Amino acid sequence: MEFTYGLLTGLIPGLAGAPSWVLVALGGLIPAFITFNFVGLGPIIYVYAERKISAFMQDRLGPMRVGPYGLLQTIADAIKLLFKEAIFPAGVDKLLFLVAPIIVVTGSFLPFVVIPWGARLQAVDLNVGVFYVSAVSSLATVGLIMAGWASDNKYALFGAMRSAAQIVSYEIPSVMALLTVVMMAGSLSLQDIVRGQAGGLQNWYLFRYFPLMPIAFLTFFTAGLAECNRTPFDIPEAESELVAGFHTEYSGFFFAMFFLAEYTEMFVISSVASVLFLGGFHAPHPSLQAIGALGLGWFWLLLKAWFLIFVMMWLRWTLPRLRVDQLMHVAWKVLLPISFVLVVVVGGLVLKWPAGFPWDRWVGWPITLVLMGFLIVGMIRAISWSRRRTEELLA
Amino acid sequence: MASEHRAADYAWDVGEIDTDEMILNMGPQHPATHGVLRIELRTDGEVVKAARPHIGYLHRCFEKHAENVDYPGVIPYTDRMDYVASMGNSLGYALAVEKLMGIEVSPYVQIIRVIVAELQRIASHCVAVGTYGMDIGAFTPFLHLLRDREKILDLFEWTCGARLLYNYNWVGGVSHDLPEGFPRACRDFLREFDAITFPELMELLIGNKIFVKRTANIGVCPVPLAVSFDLTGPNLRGSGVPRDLRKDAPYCGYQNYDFAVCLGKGDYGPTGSCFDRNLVRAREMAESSKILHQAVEALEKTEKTDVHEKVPKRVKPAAGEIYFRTEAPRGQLGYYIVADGTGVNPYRVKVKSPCFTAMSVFHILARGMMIADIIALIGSLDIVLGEIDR
Amino acid sequence: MKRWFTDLWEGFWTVVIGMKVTWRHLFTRSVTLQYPDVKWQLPPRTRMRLFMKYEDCIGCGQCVRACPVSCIYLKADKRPTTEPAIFAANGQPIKLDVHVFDIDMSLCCYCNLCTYPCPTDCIYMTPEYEFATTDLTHHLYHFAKKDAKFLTLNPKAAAAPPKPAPPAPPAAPAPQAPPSPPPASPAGA
Amino acid sequence: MDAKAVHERLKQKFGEKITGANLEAASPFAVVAVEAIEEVAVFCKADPDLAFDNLMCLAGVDFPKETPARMEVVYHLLSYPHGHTFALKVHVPRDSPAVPTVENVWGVANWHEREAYDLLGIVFTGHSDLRRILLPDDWVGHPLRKDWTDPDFYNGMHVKPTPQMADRAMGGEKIGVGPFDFTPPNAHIAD
Repeated sequence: MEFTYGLLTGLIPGLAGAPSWVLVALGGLIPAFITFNFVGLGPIIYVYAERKISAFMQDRLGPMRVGPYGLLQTIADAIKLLFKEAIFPAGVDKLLFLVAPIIVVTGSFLPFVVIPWGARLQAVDLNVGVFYVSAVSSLATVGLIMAGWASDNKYALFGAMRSAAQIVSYEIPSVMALLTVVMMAGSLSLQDIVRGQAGGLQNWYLFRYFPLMPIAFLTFFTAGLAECNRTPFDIPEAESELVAGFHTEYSGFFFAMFFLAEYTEMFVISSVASVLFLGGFHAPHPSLQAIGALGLGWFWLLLKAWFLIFVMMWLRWTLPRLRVDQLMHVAWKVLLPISFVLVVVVGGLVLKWPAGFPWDRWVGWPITLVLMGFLIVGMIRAISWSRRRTEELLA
Repeated sequence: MASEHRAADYAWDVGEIDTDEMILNMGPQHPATHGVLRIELRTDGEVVKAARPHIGYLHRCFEKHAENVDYPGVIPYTDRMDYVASMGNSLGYALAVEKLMGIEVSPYVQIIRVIVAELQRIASHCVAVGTYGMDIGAFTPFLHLLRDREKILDLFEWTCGARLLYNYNWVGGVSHDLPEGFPRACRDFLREFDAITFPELMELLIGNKIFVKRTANIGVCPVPLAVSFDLTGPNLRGSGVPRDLRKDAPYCGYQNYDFAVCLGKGDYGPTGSCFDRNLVRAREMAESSKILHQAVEALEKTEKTDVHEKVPKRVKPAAGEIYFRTEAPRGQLGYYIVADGTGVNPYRVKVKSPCFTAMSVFHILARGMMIADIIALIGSLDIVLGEIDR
Repeated sequence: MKRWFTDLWEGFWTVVIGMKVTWRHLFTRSVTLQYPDVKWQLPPRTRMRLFMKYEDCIGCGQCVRACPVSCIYLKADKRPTTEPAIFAANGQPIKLDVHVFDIDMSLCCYCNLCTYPCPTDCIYMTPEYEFATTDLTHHLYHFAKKDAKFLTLNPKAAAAPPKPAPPAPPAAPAPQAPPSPPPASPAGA
Repeated sequence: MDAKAVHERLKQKFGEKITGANLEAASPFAVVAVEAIEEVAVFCKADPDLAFDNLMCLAGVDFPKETPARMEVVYHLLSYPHGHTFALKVHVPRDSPAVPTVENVWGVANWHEREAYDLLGIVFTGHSDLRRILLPDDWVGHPLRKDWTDPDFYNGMHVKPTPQMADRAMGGEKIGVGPFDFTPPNAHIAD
């Protein structure tokens, strides 16, 4: 907000003399507008990416018809959804039915208030940022239960109940994993947390206290997957069991809102994970932080978040789905003990070695490079095999 | 000795329903019921207290039709019963009528029949295992397997001109000879299947811990129950009973091929679970591939004969009746054919379809499951509603 | 406790294995054919739309009897002896006037059983498969032609080399109604 | 055990209740008196020599032209331990077909008997759940009987296209299906 304020007064000199409420309104509204549009239109990209990625993983092409390489497909779909009739089946509770998607969307948009896109590029730097994120992102649960209940449909009800159980359970390991980071940073403010990871990849919290923090990251990421109802934790809308789960009865615009919320939630989880563990807007190496005067913080955060979204999609198109009791098993008997142990151990370590283990500086880069190497080698081998195969077939 | 599983014990009584219980109607329009199956579930939360399947939504009067067309004319109808494995259906019918008329086809035709039947078995199991993965939530293996199934269908289209409903196995022969270059194309396909698709399926789906956890402990069918309810094929072998008609009562010269009967071993839980049934199917694909390698080799060595050589001008068996069963991909497919010796139409054709009997045990296995397991159970029984309802 | 750790490790490891497989597939070539732009080359035996070469039909009705779904309707009268003798392409004399030869492709089950008994090979399946219409009745093809050009010389007797049995697949049959004969109810020959 | 031995064993145990047999047929069978079928079935399953633990197929067949007109229920048995097969037949009068159920011997008989009841109208006395299985619950009649004729209407829907509808279709007219078709009731049926 201060950033916008500075920008505005810098751009329009006369504005400095304006009444303060105008400045406050402009300084709040403009970032809100930008964020909202960016976030609200993001799902169009994510849906397209998801369809393409799934298609390639399954040896298909995916959308190819609308626009070059099907680029306009999701836009067409969105337009179609907006113009479609929103059907209210007989027996629905109209008020709840209407309010539910709004609440879900609101819940998924609110965390963006505190996501830091740069050292000063942040809507509000709440000093309880982490707490705020985990609080408002569970608002969606209320909406999901309302949707399931209002639909007057047994499948929707099942989906709603499942999602409530799931999100409530997974909040705990996710918050526990967050606590490790909070203890290390000594602050709940996301800005402070990011500041603690400055100075290149080896300083990211992901590689602190190796190998403890990678486990914390995996715990948080798994719990995050569950919170945004992605496979293998997509039981609230388990397609083959519950038809479409809580949004079985929704159509048109309201369905689009659920869709929007789901993908926005994905982005929230990914960006929070990048802020907490992957150095937020910090580049892997300080020299990449800016090109001349242009700060690249937003780019790095976006890149990290999108990479995590890609991993989510990758997982989704790889894994089967868990059952309800197994889901609870994973939450309460696997992730929760792990995160408890992490909180205790990391808490003790923070007191003893506040700067991390001595070898922490030397693990970050090798691990990253090895992982990337694996991916690139796999890619090259797949491509060369595919080319050879094509030649064989043509012969 | 009365069976320990009395059907009456599983009767359905809505009157005794508690206020805590709920009746959930699954199907006939449901993504995972493999067709138009409708199941009424009495659930207590996620736990299913009782299930009652309702079938008949795809009833196309096969038996009545069969009485009104001549013997060769029944074959297109048999194709449409189990539309995922048409070759197996028509093979059973053709063999039954041949036995009724005392026709013995040449070894060349027998090898052709083995080849198409085993290709069809791979194709059918591709669908079965793939859709099973989809029921559990993994979508990708399904499309990988369908990709390979398409290759088999290409082979079939090349052979007889149709991709799904072939009308290929005739009484006394097959409709077309295999085209030139078929052995090479078949080997090409098998090489790719053995080297890539099958190992990838094992890695991606069947070896996956989530998949194992989802399927290994549910839907356990003990052997007495399986035998009493006439589970056959992979469903029976999943319970650990080594019964395969290709070994026990060989037809079409299956005794000449070397292959193993895959059994459920209960690697991750009790024997006879959904996982075992599914694993048996997956392994059978590999066994079929083994048979195919041998059959293609035998095909090249065998003297070519006219495939229409033994096709009778007029199929008119003498009065008599026969019950003939073959090992279709989904289990024992039995044809009970009564010929009255006067007309060219069969007097009565009754089909014992493996899916029908597999479905009849469903309500017993489904007790006490969770809703997600119901889907896993349906998938592991590998039903095709076209065959249940006929 | 050991079980807990092995389960955890197996879960993690099999996920990684699965991800390896999907990662590999991310870069392999897809198998999709972009249908209207790229078309699958159909093999010659493909059984699609039925076609009947009216000039060769002798009206024997064997196809009608063979059809398991009764989708062929045929109506034929004895050809008056006063008319000039006509022949099918393989030399069979045509002794019946076929007034109605209708095939209801919406009923056809593509089993190919009608083509085998045909003595003149005049009915056969073509590899043409794009014949969807918006009206079901458009699938009722009338093959009987008023102005058909029959052979009046027996090609066999003329010792001409016999034509190959199934002639090259012609273009799509024009589903035009015969002007004079009234629509027939299903009638066996 | 071959078919002859099975027949001998049954004959020896039940005597007069085995009323006939054809052991040379492609699938050999013995005819059992209706009232004895349940005990024969129990014996077939329990006897260690026979051990027919599997009912492969249960089919009903309608023979209206025989004198007296009869229906048959055919039980195809398989023994998993021994691997032999045999068939039992039951003859029932066509006008009141009733057969004791064997669902307590072989579980699979439950659905097979429901199917035979549904399609042929054979009543299986003692059956726990004798409902229609393939056809709708409100269907009238048993279609696999030889004297079956299709009804014209089922719940107000045309079951089969009438000749009028066929004519109109041939004339190029659109015909609807189900309740949307407003064809007047078939006058030609009365003619």
